[in-house]
Amino acid sequence: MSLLRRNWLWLLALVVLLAFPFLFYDWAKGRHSGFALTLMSEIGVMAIFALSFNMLMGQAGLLSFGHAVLFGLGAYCAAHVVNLVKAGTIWLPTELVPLAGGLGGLFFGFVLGWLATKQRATAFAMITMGLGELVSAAALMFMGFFGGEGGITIDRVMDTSLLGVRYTSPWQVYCLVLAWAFIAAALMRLQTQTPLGRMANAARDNFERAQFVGYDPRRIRWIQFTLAGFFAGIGGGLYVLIYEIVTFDTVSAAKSANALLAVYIGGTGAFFGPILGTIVVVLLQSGVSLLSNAWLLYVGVLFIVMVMYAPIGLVGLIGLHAPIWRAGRLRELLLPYLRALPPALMVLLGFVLLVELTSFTTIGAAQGKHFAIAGRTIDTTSPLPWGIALVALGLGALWLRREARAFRLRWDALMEDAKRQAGAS
Amino acid sequence: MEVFVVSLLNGLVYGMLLFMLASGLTLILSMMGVLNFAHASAYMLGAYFAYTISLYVGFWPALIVAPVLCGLVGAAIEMWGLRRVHRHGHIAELLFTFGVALIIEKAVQMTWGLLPVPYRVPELLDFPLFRIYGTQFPAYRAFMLLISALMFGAIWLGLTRTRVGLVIQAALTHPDMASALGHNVPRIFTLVFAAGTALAGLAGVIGGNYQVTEPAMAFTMGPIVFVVVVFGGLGSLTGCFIASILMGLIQTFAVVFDVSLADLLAKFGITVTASTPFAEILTVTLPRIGALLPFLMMVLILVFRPRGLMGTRDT
Amino acid sequence: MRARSGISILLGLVLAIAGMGGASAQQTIKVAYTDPLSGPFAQVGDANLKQMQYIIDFINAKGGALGKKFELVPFDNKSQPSDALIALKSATDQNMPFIMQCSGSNIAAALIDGVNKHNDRNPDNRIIYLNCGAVAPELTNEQCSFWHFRFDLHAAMKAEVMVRALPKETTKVYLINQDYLFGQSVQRELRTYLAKLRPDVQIVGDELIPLGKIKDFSPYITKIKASGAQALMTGNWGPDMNLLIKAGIDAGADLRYYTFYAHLAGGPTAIGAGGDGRVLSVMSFGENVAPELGNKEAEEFTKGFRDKHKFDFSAAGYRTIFEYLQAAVNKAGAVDATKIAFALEGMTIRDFLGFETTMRKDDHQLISEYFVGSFKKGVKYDAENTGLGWATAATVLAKDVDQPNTCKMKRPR
Amino acid sequence: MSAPAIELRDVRKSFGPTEIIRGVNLAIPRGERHAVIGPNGAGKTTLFNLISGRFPISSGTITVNGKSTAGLPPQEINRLGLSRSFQITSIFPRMTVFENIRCGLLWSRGYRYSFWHLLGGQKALNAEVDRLLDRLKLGDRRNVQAGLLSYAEQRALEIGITIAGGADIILLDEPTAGMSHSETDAAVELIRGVSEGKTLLMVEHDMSVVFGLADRISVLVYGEVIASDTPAAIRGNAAVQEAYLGTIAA
Repeated sequence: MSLLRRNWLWLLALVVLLAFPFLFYDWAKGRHSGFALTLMSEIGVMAIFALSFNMLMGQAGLLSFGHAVLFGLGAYCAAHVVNLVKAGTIWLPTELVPLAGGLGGLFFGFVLGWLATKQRATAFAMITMGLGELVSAAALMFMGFFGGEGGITIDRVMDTSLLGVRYTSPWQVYCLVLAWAFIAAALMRLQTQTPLGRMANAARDNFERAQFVGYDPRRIRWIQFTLAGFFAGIGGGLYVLIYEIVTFDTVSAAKSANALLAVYIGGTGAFFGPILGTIVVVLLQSGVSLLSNAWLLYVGVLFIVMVMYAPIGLVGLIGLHAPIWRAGRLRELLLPYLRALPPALMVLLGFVLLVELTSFTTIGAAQGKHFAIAGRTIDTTSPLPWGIALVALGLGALWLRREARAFRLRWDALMEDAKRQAGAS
Repeated sequence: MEVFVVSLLNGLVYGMLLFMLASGLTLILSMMGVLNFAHASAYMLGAYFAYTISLYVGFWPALIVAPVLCGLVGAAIEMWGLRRVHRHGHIAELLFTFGVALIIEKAVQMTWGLLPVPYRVPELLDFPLFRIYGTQFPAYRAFMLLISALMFGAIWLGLTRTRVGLVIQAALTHPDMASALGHNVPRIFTLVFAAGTALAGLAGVIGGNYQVTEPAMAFTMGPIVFVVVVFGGLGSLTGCFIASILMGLIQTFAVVFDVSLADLLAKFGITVTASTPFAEILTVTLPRIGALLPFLMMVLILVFRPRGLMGTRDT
Repeated sequence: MRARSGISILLGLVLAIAGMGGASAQQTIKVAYTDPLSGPFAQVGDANLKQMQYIIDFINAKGGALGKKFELVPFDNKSQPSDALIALKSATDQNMPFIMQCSGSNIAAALIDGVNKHNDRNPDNRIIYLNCGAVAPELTNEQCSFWHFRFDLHAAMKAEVMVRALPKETTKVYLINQDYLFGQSVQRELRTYLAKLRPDVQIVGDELIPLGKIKDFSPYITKIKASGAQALMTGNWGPDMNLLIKAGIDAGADLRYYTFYAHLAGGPTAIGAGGDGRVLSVMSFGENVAPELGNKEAEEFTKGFRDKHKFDFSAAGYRTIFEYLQAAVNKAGAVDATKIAFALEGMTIRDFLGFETTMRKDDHQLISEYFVGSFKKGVKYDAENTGLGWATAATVLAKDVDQPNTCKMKRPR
Repeated sequence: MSAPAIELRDVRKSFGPTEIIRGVNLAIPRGERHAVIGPNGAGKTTLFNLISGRFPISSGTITVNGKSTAGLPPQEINRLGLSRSFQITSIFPRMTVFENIRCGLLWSRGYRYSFWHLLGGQKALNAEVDRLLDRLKLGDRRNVQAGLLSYAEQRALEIGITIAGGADIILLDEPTAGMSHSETDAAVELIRGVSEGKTLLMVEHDMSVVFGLADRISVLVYGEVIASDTPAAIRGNAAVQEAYLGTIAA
């Protein structure tokens, strides 16, 4: 019972995630939305990947520019294993394919980790960047293992399921992804509470001190790196099952960068930060990119805003509310937040409109697109929309400033009260 | 022999271009600890600015104005962005520059379009300077060599003969001591960042027409610059210089030697056939991986000598 | 008062997103189009999208098919197969009968595989993959699929076109290709067809270069010159081609450059006037083809795009794709992927330039005429305002590129 | 009689051309509380760094519990049973006080690089950490981030991490530096308590601490030990008076 009480958040998340795809269910045709399911599966995979990246960055203070190498190599291993299973050479249940990827990641984590973990800090980052470049170049050159440009394709319908599921529909795959994502996340969470996990924190904070309590920081880094490789490989194995293909872009620097962005946006302060960040990043990349050509610009702006105003990440921002919540006065923040919302939206809208108008006049117009809002085509050559955008941006900014000041006052007062209350109790 | 001489010249030209790009990053990375991902974006901006300016007033004013504009952009980024981010640590700074790089790329696409722009070598320099074994050596390449040599001299003089230069030099080797020297550290940071960006811009001005000016040029130039800086070693301009030339020469000469590991093994009487294990790797010839050698060298040097070639401290 | 305006703006935003994402009337035949629209290769998708849109407008003005209009729905795949597959899912969610993709054989392979599996698993919601430019020969040989139709000659055919266009005086050639699947197959096919069609030609050098990593090609030029080659044959694209040719021109090398992609957007700008008479490109269409043939209608069609967009119309050949679709949908009598696919098989059409084309039944490979253009001064339509343009140096007819195939087509019952 | 806890034989260390430690010979028997004193720049901290393996020695030999430390990295010297503190506080600032101490304990309790033990479930270990925290008078600061502690508390934590592993040789580098009188007294009591039955080697400037705690004192001047004797003898040593104590008295 206490187990249930302690882990209610996990259970709730599971229920919500299982129910969520039904929001997009096409009742008329009686089928799930493949797009929504694939996107959510992608989020699941990337969440595992981001969490494993955080094992290095958040826990051990190691910034890797080549983490996707472990993800991708794990995926290649899983793909080869699936093809062997399909050919009847070996037997492995479909459900355990991600484990094959994990073992692949583990192996390469061990080998590449031997090189990379010889150093820390910037040197580590640069070694991983070099390894990333080398492996992604090799992925194009060597046909045997990587299948060249075309990659390795698989058929996930292997009829070796332990549960008798054929995995023909995205829904079945999604459930598998969900299961593995929960297992992997739980394992990674538990790993933070092991001696290795703690010593990784310690070596991050002060690697020299870690030496003088008997630990070899390099060994800590190496094992941590290897384990992170294992989990990244699990992600890779799931990736193979979702897309049924693995190509060189899974080992690319862009993939590594995604993990870094997800972890940073989500925040390294709490275990769930990277998951939150992943959701934002995947939605930005796969969702916003459908709507706007300028999505990369939004990503850029988002980073700059996050780095400048909220370097603690989304969970950090949420965490700031904890004292007030504990004091039971979170409700009093509701109104200030609501008041700040319209100007914030105004700024956002003004900015988005401006970017879209510019992007549209310079690039989009020629592509034969119509710039439409609510079904009405907007004439981008007339000054009206530009004026609206500028006014919204300017007024919104001024208004937001005012509200922000009021908000700040209220926040400080509440914080003060909360502190006093906590001190008294 | 003729291949050797021509390759040497080409390697030098490319190496010097790399040095122009990398010298600015060495200053920024060594002193501020910022892994500046927007550095190659400054290179791109330099090329585009120069293109636009040269449309109106010609190449020669652009040679001065475009780097200055880049420097101003750099100063603005440092003063209104990086400085605020600085206290959040190096990863925050890195991500900030990453965001800036994305924005610059998109801005360039929106301003100048997605296609390459016809940024050409100025007519004054558009002639073959001399012929060597039948191969023309364009005057523009000699000009590039000249500019980069001048720049190297200018930096060197600036660092050794001026007061600010001496402070920067001290800060290069001991960044944490910079504030103890009683100087206005933020201003020096801004100066260094702006100067580094301007140097990258200058590299863009003379490299943009030597290569192709297009929105992806920052993306393709980015990693190699980091390699040069790290290989040369933090805090050492000389190391950066040597590393640049070395990388230029290696990539040039790797093309010339058509050998593979299999050839090497053949010398020892082992023949590699398609059925040999790892035959695919063994038969790769040097030119095929020439462009990857810098990365390989960087990994190796960092593993065994983390301070790089001439670095004053560990990376 | 202010708050209310904020809320109404918020409402507008929500509506805007809903409006963009939501489907408009089901009266159109939707063609999902996926190519890189952002990032370093954005120019590829961007150029295609513009030209495709013009063609669709033209086809729609001629009545569309079954009284419905075609509609192009772009999806950005960021050059990543996984994103292309997400686009495929999106397209099938909305029951689109076609997905089109032009750039990248890796993405094409992923799409063929994805489409095959999707159609197997969802017989009631099938989709056809229209390949408008992924040219790995495997795609219509080993990997051929009933659901895949390729509307561009594959690399082996282009290689043959290139070899056929090689003048008699040229006896020494040098091959440079990118070190990945596509480059390697170009290398292989060029060797095959040189041996077959031009046994007199000697290959004095054969080189693979890492994809997109080389910033200075001068050392290669040195090597090529030293080999005494008269012509350079390359399948390189993007910077790997632009920088190669630039370096050659800079060094004053006396070479002809035979390329696959010099005519594509960005190429002429990068090459510049120095390439006069030296650069040749294998192309499905060139703007000067129509005036050279004296085909007024085709010239008008091409010029219309130029006037509208101030942009070269290198992809007018895509018009053939939509003429095929128009005919096939009409023939099938319903917007049903299976029926349309059967209708497309073996279809022949006289394209807008007046040549016979066939969608081969055995492997779903379009067999059409092809051109080799030479980058020259003094042509009617210049490329990218460089003053130089593509004059037709050779025309190879469909029958000459009708290479055999090894496809074992599996058709649905 | 077994080997001395620490023995230095003709130990030298140079940084570039300057020789900082110039042939030090020192043997510290088991169970002794030994203090190293000397003027600033004499090389006391360098000596510590050499013994604990932070820097390699240029020549000579150092043995810890009878084993040579030549070529050993700090962690392996630590595993020989030697633990040290730092002059400039060196703790794990982003972890809680409790976790700081526990990190000091993990290796010696045999957890090594385990990723299969959950620390929450290690009752005996956690109880031991809590006992130690109480001894350090940090019990009520248990769950505070170490970086947020006061200076004196951080010094106490530093000593706590040093002794947590139960090493039988403890090196303390200026444990009371920068403390007030009352804090110093508390620290001295703490050190006396935790070094009970162990070998203690400390560098200290506060003479009352030195003479109150040490069984024997060595005087290091310009990288050489000029005297090594009981506190009483050192007090009466003329050379020491001249080289060091005299300057302080003056």
